Amino acid sequence: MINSINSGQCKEMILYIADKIIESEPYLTEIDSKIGDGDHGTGMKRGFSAVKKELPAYMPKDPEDVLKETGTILLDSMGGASGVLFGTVFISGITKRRSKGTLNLNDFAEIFRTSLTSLKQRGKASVGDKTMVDAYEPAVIALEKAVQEGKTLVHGFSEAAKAAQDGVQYTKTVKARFGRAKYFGGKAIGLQDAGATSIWIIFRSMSEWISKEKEEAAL
Amino acid sequence: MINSINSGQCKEMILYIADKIIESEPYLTEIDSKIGDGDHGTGMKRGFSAVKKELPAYMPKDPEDVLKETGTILLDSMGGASGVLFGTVFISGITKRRSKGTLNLNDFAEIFRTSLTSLKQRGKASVGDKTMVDAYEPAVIALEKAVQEGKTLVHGFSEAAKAAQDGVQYTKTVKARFGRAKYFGGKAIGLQDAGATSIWIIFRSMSEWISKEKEEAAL
Amino acid sequence: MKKIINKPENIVMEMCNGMAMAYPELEFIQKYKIIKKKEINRNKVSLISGGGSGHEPAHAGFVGKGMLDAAVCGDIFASPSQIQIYQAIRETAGDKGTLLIIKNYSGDMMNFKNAAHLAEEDGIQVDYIKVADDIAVQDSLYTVGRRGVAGTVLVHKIAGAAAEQGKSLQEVKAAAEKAARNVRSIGFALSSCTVPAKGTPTFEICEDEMEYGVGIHGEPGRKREKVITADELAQRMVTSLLEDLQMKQSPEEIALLINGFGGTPLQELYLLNNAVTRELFQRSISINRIFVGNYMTSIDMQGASVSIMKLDEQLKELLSFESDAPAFKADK
Amino acid sequence: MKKIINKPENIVMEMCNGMAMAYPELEFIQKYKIIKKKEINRNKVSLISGGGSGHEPAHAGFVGKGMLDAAVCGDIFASPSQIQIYQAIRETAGDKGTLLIIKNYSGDMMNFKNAAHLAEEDGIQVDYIKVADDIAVQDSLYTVGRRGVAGTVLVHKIAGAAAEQGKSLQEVKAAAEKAARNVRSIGFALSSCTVPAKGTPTFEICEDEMEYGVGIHGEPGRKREKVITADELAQRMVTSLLEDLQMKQSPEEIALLINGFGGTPLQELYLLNNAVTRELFQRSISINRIFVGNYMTSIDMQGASVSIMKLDEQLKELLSFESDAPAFKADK
Ligand SMILES: Nc1ncnc2c1ncn2[C@@H]1O[C@H](COP(=O)(O)OP(=O)(O)O)[C@@H](O)[C@H]1O
Ligand SMILES: Nc1ncnc2c1ncn2[C@@H]1O[C@H](COP(=O)(O)OP(=O)(O)O)[C@@H](O)[C@H]1O
Ligand SMILES: [Mg+2]
Ligand SMILES: [Mg+2]
Ligand SMILES: [Mg+2]
Ligand SMILES: [Mg+2]
Repeated sequence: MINSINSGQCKEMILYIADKIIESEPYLTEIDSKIGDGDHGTGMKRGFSAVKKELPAYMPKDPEDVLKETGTILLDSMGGASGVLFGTVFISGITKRRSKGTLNLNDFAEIFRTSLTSLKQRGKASVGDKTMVDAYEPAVIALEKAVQEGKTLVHGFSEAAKAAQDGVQYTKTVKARFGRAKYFGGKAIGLQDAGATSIWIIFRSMSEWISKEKEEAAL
Repeated sequence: MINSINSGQCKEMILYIADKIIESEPYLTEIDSKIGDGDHGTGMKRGFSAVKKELPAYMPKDPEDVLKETGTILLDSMGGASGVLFGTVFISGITKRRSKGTLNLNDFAEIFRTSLTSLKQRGKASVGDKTMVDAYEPAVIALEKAVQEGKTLVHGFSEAAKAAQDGVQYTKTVKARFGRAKYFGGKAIGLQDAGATSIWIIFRSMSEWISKEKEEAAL
Repeated sequence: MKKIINKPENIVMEMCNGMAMAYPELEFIQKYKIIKKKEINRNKVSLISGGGSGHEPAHAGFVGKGMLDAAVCGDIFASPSQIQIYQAIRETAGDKGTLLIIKNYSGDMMNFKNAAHLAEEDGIQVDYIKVADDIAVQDSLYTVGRRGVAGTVLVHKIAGAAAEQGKSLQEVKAAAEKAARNVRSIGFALSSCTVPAKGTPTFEICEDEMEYGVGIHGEPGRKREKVITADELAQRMVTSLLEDLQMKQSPEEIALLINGFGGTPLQELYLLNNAVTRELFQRSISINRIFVGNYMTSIDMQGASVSIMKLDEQLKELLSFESDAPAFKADK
Repeated sequence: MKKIINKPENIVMEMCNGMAMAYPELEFIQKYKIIKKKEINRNKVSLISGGGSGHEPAHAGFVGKGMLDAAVCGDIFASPSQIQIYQAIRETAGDKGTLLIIKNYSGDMMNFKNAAHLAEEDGIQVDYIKVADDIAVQDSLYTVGRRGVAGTVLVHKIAGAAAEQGKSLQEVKAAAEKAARNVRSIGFALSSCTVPAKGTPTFEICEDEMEYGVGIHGEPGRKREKVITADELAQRMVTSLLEDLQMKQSPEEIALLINGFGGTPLQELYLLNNAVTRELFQRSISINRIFVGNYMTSIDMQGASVSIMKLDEQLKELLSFESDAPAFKADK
């Protein structure tokens, strides 16, 4: 049973996320077509396809390096606001850390809390604005709660994935800030946010990969 | 009972035509909207409004002068192919004539035959092409027949108006040449030609004016 | 019908006035709807074109140094009257005579020719040339013979350069005729134009259809068919144009005009240019100059046309002459 | 969706390539979707702009003498990535530093600023200015603060002229900032754009409605309302713009930009210009220069925007400086 991951595992985990995001392209496209401009799926796919292409050959010193490289690839390949935002998710929690060589639940909670703060500063969005923040903030809180309660890595990410999923559901209940709701008025209600959905897929994938790795480790 | 008209009468007759064409603008617009580009009514109205404005002050030497001036005003104010074509109707029969000071049925037949020939040369259309020629040619033939049969001016124009009306009906039965029918295919059948309708209104108005004048002369 | 207008009947007047406001070097003579250069150079052949409105920037946007001296504006899709054209001839007449450049449409041909006769009676030397570059159809709704379309703009350019060089009327006419003889165009529509007076589309077209070979008044083309890709369009258009020009894998140079019909954005015109130039390169045809934009529109129609002009040394030289009309600025 | 395209995902690449084909003075760096001048003048401040594609000719059409040195092209309606912009900075860097001109959108601001930091780490002197000229809304779908729209083109012109004159980075930035501070825009849409990736219109709009204050990505404006006449539109837009510029019956001079959104023909833009200039004259405001055309489009959206820039002597001088970009040719 793994309670921390090293740089090789981190690479594998990210590549697993990449597969899941790429698979979800049509789903994300559909969601963004309903309330946005329909390009979120192709943007995420472009970003994580670049990750799949470039990350395998990358030689990280530590798992933090893997996250940073992932963010950089997203930043460079996705474009748009979401390129920066998803890049931020992976990069901004890393920049001021000194690595221990592995990441445990507490490390992940710290990293994602820092990047969440950064994301909110950059994008100026808070919970309730119908953005990825609605999924990301609850996921981070779930990680922190699991740390406090002394839970395992597996448990922590499973809770975070659930919290992100609830966050996606929550985006259905709110109108968008920044005027997006204007076109949709009441119709925005019932529609979920594309960026939040991607965050959920990311956390769900991390949770899946960790529990799979756990099983394998337990063999 | 008048059997010929002088220049003053000719002016009044033309102004009567002008009123009738102007009145018919919505009708002509509707027809041209169904199978053309919808501008025939406004074009004819523009032309004959100019006639109403400019002809009254014009001092003709003879009735031929009136027709020529009318055609010139149409030519100058209408624009488009139809400006030239309707200008031709009034001008081209005149250019090589020496006036007798009045116009009888034979004169009208000669004038309109000449302008018909000119019109067909210029526009390259023949009967059956779903153009104004389909109304104009039968009207001219009716005038000529009335001359041959020694009929009165009133009778001649009444026959010509009827023939023009039949010509309009005939345009409903043919497809347009010059590709116009392409869009309409079978749908062109049943729709009448706008220019032919104008020719009919012109002959009907001349007929009406002449028989009114006859009544007044008979008082 | 949704348009930025006041009343349909005032469009041409307000539009011409708006043009003259934007370009202080142009003058708008309201009475005859003539747009002319403010300062006429009397020592060169005067050039006049025009026709129905609805093809903006044609032709008023091509009035300027190295192009036209005046454009005569008819009603939407209706030739100007002979008197308008006659007045334009008078207003711009210089010492070297006047050349009229006429797109082949019945109304235009009749009115321009009549105007030429009227002006000749005043002692002005006037000649004309006819442009009939559209290979789509032979006779058409408004023409005997081929229609005159976007290729006319390149003819303006060639004639304008020749005139600017101080050539005689005969020489300018010869250059313009050579240009007209060597240019071919073909277009397609994805949507119909809407003539403001009518207020509804000129033709119906399904969501997956195009009109291949459409005219610039929304006249029928060769065929109503399913929409195809930009690459397929380019392949077909280039093939037909070169065939009609009898150019096959030749080392000759051409000028290329990718023309939008008014409702199609530049994005798609550039993309079409990419496809068309690739087709030409595959056939080893070298391109001397490319123009991409809205030059000869059909009100708000979506679609585009491709024009190819075969060049010899003279045409190349004239094409690269400076021009400074609002809608056609070219450097030496 | 009917467009002249091959596959939606290839539009930007094919379009940029088609642009580079049309203008031999431009070079297209495929890998980073950069359109730049073939020859960079290293003795002047380099100017870079860009943003999402779909606004053609913006910004690639404004690359040329007296305007930009490079334009960085993102996907349709999506900012280019920081690495694209960083590469553009590197490719065009000269001895006098680089100024980035950014339309105020979250994605653009973040990516351009990041790129500036990356380039600074390489020792390149980079600064940026933000254009936020759209008075329609404060915060919006994609922005914090006002959106940057068509006024950006006039900022390019001013900055381009200042750079061409050999001014320092600080001076060019000051001129560009002055331009940005003095320009305001407002637009309206008669139809929605259709983003190719989505394939259906971004918003629904009834046959008798317009979106007043619309953004250049089809973002909501101030109000969905009934279509009004060109004269009424002009009256409203001019009033709001002058109010926001705090200009009332003043003797100040302005520059005017009538910008089409891509699906509206020139005919209507000229007509709108007629209405707008009349409104301005009624308020005794004198117009130094007018630009009418498609400058900052929203793919195929029907509609237009009006931009007014208040001019002082310096801005007037810079505005009348020669520029030779494909989509912005101005003589001295
Ligand atoms: N300012 C912001 N802060 C946080 N998230 C944002 C912000 N703006 C957009 N997003 C997220 O980005 C998603 C849209 O991404 P995408 O479709 O790729 O970009 P765009 O909106 O530019 O088309 C939204 O669903 C939202 O979750
Ligand atoms: N070549 C021609 N010969 C004779 N009549 C013609 C010809 N072309 C058009 N017409 C007539 O002109 C009419 C159309 O006139 P109008 O609508 O004013 O002009 P346009 O067709 O240019 O819009 C047609 O209905 C037809 O009768
Ligand atoms: Mg999106
Ligand atoms: Mg008509
Ligand atoms: Mg017409
Ligand atoms: Mg987007």
